[in-house]
Amino acid sequence: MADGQTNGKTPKLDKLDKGPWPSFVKEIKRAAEKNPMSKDLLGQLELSYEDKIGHWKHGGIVGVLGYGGGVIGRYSDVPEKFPNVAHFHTIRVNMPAGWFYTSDALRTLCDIWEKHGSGLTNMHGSTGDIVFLGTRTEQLEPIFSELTKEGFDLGGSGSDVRTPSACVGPARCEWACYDTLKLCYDLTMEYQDELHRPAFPYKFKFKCSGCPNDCVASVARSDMSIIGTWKDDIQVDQAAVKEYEDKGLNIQRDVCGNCPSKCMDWDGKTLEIDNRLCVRCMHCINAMPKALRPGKERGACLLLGSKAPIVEGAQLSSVLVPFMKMEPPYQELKDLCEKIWDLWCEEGKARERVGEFIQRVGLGNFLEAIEVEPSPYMIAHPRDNPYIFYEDYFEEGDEEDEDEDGDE
Amino acid sequence: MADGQTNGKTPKLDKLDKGPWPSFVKEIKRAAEKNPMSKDLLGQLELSYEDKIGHWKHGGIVGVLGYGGGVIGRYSDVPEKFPNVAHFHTIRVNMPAGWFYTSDALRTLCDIWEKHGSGLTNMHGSTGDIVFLGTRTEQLEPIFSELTKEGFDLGGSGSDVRTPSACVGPARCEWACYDTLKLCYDLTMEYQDELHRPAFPYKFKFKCSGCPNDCVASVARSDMSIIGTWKDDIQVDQAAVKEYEDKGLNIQRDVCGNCPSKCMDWDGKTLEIDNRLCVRCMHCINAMPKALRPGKERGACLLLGSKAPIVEGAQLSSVLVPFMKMEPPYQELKDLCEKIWDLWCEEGKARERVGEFIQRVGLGNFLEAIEVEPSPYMIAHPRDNPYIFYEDYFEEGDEEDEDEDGDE
Amino acid sequence: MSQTERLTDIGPPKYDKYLPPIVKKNYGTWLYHEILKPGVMVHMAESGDKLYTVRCGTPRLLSIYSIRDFCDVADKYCGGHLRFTSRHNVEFLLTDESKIEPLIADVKKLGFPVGGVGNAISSIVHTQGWVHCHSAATDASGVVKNVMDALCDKFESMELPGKLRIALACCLNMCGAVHCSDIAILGIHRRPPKTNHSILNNICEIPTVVAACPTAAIRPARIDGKESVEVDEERCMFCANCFTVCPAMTLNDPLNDGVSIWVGGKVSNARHEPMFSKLAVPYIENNPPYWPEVVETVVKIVDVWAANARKFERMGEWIERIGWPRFFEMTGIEFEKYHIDDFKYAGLSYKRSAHLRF
Amino acid sequence: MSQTERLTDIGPPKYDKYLPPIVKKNYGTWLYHEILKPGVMVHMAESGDKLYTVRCGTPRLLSIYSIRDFCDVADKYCGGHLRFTSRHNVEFLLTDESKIEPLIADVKKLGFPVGGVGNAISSIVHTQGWVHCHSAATDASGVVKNVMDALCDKFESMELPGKLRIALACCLNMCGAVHCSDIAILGIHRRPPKTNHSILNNICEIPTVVAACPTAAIRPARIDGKESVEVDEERCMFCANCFTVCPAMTLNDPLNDGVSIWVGGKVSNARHEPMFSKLAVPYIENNPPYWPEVVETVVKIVDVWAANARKFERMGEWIERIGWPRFFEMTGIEFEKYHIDDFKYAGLSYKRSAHLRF
Ligand code: SRM
Ligand code: SRM
Ligand code: SRM
Ligand code: SRM
Ligand code: SF4
Ligand code: SF4
Ligand code: SF4
Ligand code: SF4
Ligand code: SF4
Ligand code: SF4
Ligand code: SF4
Ligand code: SF4
Repeated sequence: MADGQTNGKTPKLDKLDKGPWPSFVKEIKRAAEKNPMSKDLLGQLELSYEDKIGHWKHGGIVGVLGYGGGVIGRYSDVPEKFPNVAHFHTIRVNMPAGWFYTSDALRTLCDIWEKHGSGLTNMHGSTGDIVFLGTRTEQLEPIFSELTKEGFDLGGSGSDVRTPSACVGPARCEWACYDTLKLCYDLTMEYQDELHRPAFPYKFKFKCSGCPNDCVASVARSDMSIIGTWKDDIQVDQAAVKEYEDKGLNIQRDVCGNCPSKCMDWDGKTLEIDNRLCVRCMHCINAMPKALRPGKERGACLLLGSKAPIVEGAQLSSVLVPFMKMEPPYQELKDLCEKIWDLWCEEGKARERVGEFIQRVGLGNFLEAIEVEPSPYMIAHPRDNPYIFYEDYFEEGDEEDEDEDGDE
Repeated sequence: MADGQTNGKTPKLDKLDKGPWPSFVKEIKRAAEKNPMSKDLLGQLELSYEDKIGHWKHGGIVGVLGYGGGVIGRYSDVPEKFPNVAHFHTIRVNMPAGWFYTSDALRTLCDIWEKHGSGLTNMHGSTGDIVFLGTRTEQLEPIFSELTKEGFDLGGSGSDVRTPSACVGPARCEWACYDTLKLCYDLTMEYQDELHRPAFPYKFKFKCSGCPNDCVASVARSDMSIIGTWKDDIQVDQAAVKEYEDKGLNIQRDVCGNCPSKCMDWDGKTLEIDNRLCVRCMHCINAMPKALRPGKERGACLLLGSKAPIVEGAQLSSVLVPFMKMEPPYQELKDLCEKIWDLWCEEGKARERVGEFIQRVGLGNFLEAIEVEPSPYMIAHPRDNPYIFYEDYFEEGDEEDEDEDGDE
Repeated sequence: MSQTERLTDIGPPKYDKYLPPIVKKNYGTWLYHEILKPGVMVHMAESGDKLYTVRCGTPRLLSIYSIRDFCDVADKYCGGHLRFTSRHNVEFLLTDESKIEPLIADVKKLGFPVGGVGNAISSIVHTQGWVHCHSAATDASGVVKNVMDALCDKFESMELPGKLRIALACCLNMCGAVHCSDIAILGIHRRPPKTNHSILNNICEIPTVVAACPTAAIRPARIDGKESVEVDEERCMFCANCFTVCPAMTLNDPLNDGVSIWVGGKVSNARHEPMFSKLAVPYIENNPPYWPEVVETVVKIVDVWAANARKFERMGEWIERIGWPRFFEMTGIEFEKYHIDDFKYAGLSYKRSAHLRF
Repeated sequence: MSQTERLTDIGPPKYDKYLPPIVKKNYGTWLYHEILKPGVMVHMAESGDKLYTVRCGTPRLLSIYSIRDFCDVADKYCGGHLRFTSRHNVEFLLTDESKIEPLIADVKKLGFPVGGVGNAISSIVHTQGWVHCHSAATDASGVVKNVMDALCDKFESMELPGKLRIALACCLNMCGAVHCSDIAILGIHRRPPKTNHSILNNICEIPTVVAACPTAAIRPARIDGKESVEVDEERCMFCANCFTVCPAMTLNDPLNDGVSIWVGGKVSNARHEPMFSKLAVPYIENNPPYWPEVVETVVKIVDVWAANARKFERMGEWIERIGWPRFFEMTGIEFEKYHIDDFKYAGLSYKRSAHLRF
């Protein structure tokens, strides 16, 4: 296992100090100059590089008063060697929607973290939080109180609403079909209780993308994926289309030829789009942003249930509501979420994500329970097996009045 | 239930006597004029039309001496009303490959069936057999002996090799990539014992299609689907291509635009095909038979395991050997089938088709057992879940010699 | 016949016994073909020979008398040669072009339509139904007759965008390739098995019956003092596998049997890979002798496809292009809970993207 | 601070507090954008305003000192405004075009590359690894650093056919969207859990542990007189779900842990619907600090794709067009039994057609 080399020396990690890509080792070293936790982190990591194994114990439950989430407990399994990372808890700080900051705000965060933690962060975690990487249990309350004083709060962890996230949307993107930042903030505020006090069977994530490009990968990693789209026709500026051709884009081959619904045609002068067939994939718009724009009747498609593979296999979210206007106070969306949560909390098993729950009970039954009408938009295709659970049947004697009423 | 009307009268069926499409009722009536079995069949069928239910009992086991298949036992559940269909067994007569006949051969069959059965047939059953529809148990041996005397034999039923079938192939089709009739006949003769004496876990069907058009639907309904294909380049006669365009075919849109691998290009003069990308779908050849032909290096792709849904869901066959030359004595194919049968007979459950068996044990394990190397041709795509059953692992101490050897 | 003469395992006649001389001569050397008119093709051989084919529809259920009629036609025009196709049509093979029209006239006089070639509807592949099978939830021949009466003109012409293959199976065993048809008509049971407890244990093995059920709906039970089984009706999906292994478990039921309709399957590799048929209509009751609701639905689907599909586009390819919501909208078929898969691969049939057509 | 002052549930700062003035002014009225050069875009507003963005790569794991460096840059050029992206790049937002070059120079001096925009590789989404997580089968930051060192030029240029998104997760929990990435690097365990029988029953509930296993490999057992569990190793597929619920079931193992490589996933709806990543390489051992085999494999895959894909074609779209056999041939990756799915939807991944490329 560990040999003398780790005593302050980190020959393996030193090798990752150089190279064109910015180095995490440099970051840890930079913090380590002043911070003993970072110094011991460096040492323990060097040991991991030698041993080819992580040196963290299975997380324990730590947190701040009244909150059930926001902190990931972490303890070294070699605290005798690296006492300064004996505790090395992570704090998830809820980022501002769209990850916009001022230098002031960031400096405030840095100052708090300089005082109470390792000085190392993730900007950002995969869910989107500001991750403060490594502190001791007794620092949690002070950090929390300083954060809240500066207007920051913790993000989610455990079986709760997780920190919602949103693409840059209308703040800088011409394609945002709804205000992703506003919705993200609104949901975050509305569900503060659900976010901080885990009461679900498992985690529940919201992600808001302004258009089908899905720049926060919502379809792959959020239980509720809210993806902007439009209902009417793509807005076309024919002259600008021509400009793209003139500048060397092969429109017929590279734009029309890549249209998944084969609904475009370019004759060298006019781009024709059969909008009834267009699947709103964004490709043509992406290729010619100056010439094409999403339609004007905008809203979002709600998709439900994506998650990583543990344990029934990964899922992508699937369509629940093909189109919904996205305007404050977002009541329709919230009512729907709450109906889903009620059902899932009632019938879901522990550690069963909502997507897995739907698969177990069947989408048809799920819809019935949340009182949403089945729609062909929800499916890629109707069933191809004949194993239909018909729910009613006639019994002898029903014959007379021809009334449908089975035994259930 | 039955009322007076069925006594000789068939008002419901009479309604299907007319209309533009040839009528099965007319056929039954025609036979019924001379044949009491057909007459009672008509009566019983009228009763079914009234009752909206079939009037056949669950089949019993009947057959000819020494054979385990070829006859489907059938008994009326209203024999008191229709004594002439009290027995109404079906005989499956193995058709000649490709369903070619002479009038002499057909007349011979008709004569035998006139003497010993209802005079009704299916030309042909779904598997491809000549189906003699309805006779009594005591007629089976006489029919069999007259059939064999005339050079005909029974087809399969039960858990055996079923009657192999083949598309018209080289007899009339310009696209046949191997001799479907010869192979079909050869397999039928080679496996006479397996065809007549059920000894498998369940049925096993062979179907031979000469090209990917698959005119015997082999990919959907045969355990071993043998589909002709080619390895080299599509043969193109550019002048003939041009002719099609001149006659009004929109080649770029309707031929190239429908090419699933997008590997064709037509500039008004020359049709270019990137044969390395062509998936041998047949579309362009189908659209312009005079101009395009399959390549010259011909053989077949073997696909395994299709079946109807009962009970694990329907399956299409999947690629086992992407390309095999198909030349007598077809030893490679036969060796492979026999290896598969050995394994399936050993490890398959009762009523488990080979396709279901593969799904249960896993294609990887199946291949290992029949000693076929895994190949990416066998899959639509590699796994997308991370649940890999790695078979070996290092234990402490293996470290020294770095040898892979787990505990299995 | 004495015992020693008994022939077995002789197999079918070798195909080449029956091949017409022109086929023998040009076997494997065909160059290309052309469709001359509905139901009539010519195949050109390298030798320069031309083989004409006239295809005609049959009800598949044929009396020996009609077969003999076909033989007469073959004798008169084709040197006694004919063949059947994989969809139970008859094909007359000629070498003399001038005989085509007289042949057609004779065949039509016999009552058989000529067609089914090219972009047409061919005969409906089907099964036994009430004519012969113990499992049938509908009559095969009757439904087929009615549907083809309504579509016969599309057999006799070639105005469709592509081939259209219809199949019917009278129960979930699906004898035939209905699971991969442009339109499939499928007989279905909708009532859980009625168990004949008094005989079950005599004629069936209880563990086999229990094991036959894919949803584990069947449990051993003692009923009225007899060893038998009971069925948890909520779990039954009407597959009839229990009936297949045990006659005492009846699924046939006049009040509840009927047909379902499926669309968009295909078998060929042309353009799109083979596809399964998908549920269009979960249930239409049996309404003999005309099954008007079934006919109407099938005709509607065919018409909408025919009017909207692009050249070469099979039913499933067309639906894939326009999307299922549009399919339901255009055909006026109601979308129900039953359309949503809940069998083992169900999750994969959910719409897992924002590709949406409005 | 007194108890009564304790603030809770205040939520994050409202985003508009931090938006630059030009964004506030033109919020929701952007017209289009153009990419000016690698890492630099301009967004045009209806008002005529132009917003310039300079994107630069980070290691995600940032010390407060680097963050303060970024703040300095933002103060100097951007009125104190900056943002991070969903792939943890930093974006500086400018209104004055002339400041772009000086800003880039400053950022580069700090050691951060500018790029990741358009048809480029962006930063690798990744997870904790040995830096923080108890589950990690590999180190996230280390592998990422090495891979990005090798691909940095493709971050700083825009010569690729389309976007290329790489992600890394250090265990099957897959924190991040590695299951839908063009290239995914996934830490894997390959040894069944080693059970600490002496503590298991004290710290875990045995029924919970047993229930956690998706393959039912775990059974309650009495071992050396203690209530514990035993694992049927043949059934273990190394998912580590047992470890997640019980610390006494260790999956981490220096001799057997390593990474697997997956390709062809995507998230956007552009052209093709979102897709899962598929297995390319089942196992490469951990070889810190350089992980040369991992780097080599990833670079090889990127190079083959870059040289052969058509314009706009993402990895998965390209593979779909050329077919998996060709992918394995071109990358030289060996196809093994492990590539063939054997999880619950396995059958659907078999090649069920005769669409074959030779
Ligand atoms: C910190 C973070 C990774 C990172 O480096 O960015 C993370 C870290 C952990 N995740 Fe995660 N997950 C993180 C985002 C994700 C994501 C991505 C996302 O949210 O967009 C996913 C995939 C999407 C999803 O939710 O399925 C994700 C899927 C999981 C799973 C598998 C869940 C599943 O249903 O399959 C687990 C296992 C579990 O929950 O038991 C897990 C569990 C964990 C735990 C708590 C380990 C455990 O077994 O309990 C990790 C703590 C690590 C540590 O010591 O810091 N983490 N985890 C991410 C949260 C940071 C943040 O708040 O911003
Ligand atoms: C006669 C025929 C239908 C017809 O009218 O053409 C037929 C008739 C029966 N089939 Fe079939 N099958 C017939 C071709 C098929 C086909 C098509 C094919 O072979 O190309 C299939 C689908 C392909 C397949 O093999 O999966 C087929 C799939 C079944 C199944 C479901 C098997 C499965 O694995 O899912 C059953 C049920 C069973 O075997 O228990 C079945 C069972 C039956 C039984 C024996 C009924 C039973 O439950 O035991 C039927 C006897 C009916 C009767 O009374 O005459 N039949 N059966 C076909 C055979 C005629 C011939 O030899 O030419
Ligand atoms: C005679 C027959 C083979 C046999 O041995 O009996 C046959 C014969 C021919 N088929 Fe076929 N096919 C025959 C059943 C099939 C089947 C099987 C089936 O229908 O059950 C298929 C698969 C159907 C499916 O995909 O569901 C089939 C899919 C094709 C295709 C592909 C069509 C497509 O676009 O998907 C072609 C190509 C074409 O027509 O352009 C084709 C083309 C042909 C050609 C042109 C081949 C040739 O060069 O001679 C033959 C005449 C075409 C025609 O009927 O329009 N044949 N063909 C079968 C006639 C059945 C009938 O009476 O209608
Ligand atoms: C800044 C960011 C959103 C944010 O709120 O942070 C963003 C911003 C833009 N995205 Fe994105 N995307 C961002 C993450 C994503 C993601 C998510 C991810 O990578 O994890 C995706 C889905 C990726 C996938 O499919 O796996 C994504 C898929 C797209 C696409 C679709 C590309 C495709 O062909 O599949 C476009 C369209 C395009 O680039 O042509 C797009 C286009 C854009 C545009 C051009 C939108 C606009 O008009 O401003 C923005 C600059 C493009 C660029 O980077 O080339 N953005 N974009 C994210 C930058 C991440 C980074 O630092 O690299
Ligand atoms: S998801 Fe759409 S709206 Fe949001 S940033 Fe990406 S391209 Fe713009
Ligand atoms: S958005 Fe996509 S589907 Fe719609 S027209 Fe453009 S490329 Fe085609
Ligand atoms: S499968 Fe091919 S070779 Fe056979 S008849 Fe059909 S088109 Fe001809
Ligand atoms: S056979 Fe099919 S895949 Fe090949 S070139 Fe022709 S249309 Fe394209
Ligand atoms: S489909 Fe069913 S009912 Fe019809 S013949 Fe086959 S087994 Fe009998
Ligand atoms: S019909 Fe099928 S599901 Fe219903 S009880 Fe019988 S075997 Fe079970
Ligand atoms: S992927 Fe696994 S090891 Fe990595 S941070 Fe997530 S839970 Fe921990
Ligand atoms: S790692 Fe997964 S499969 Fe293996 S024993 Fe643990 S829970 Fe079961």
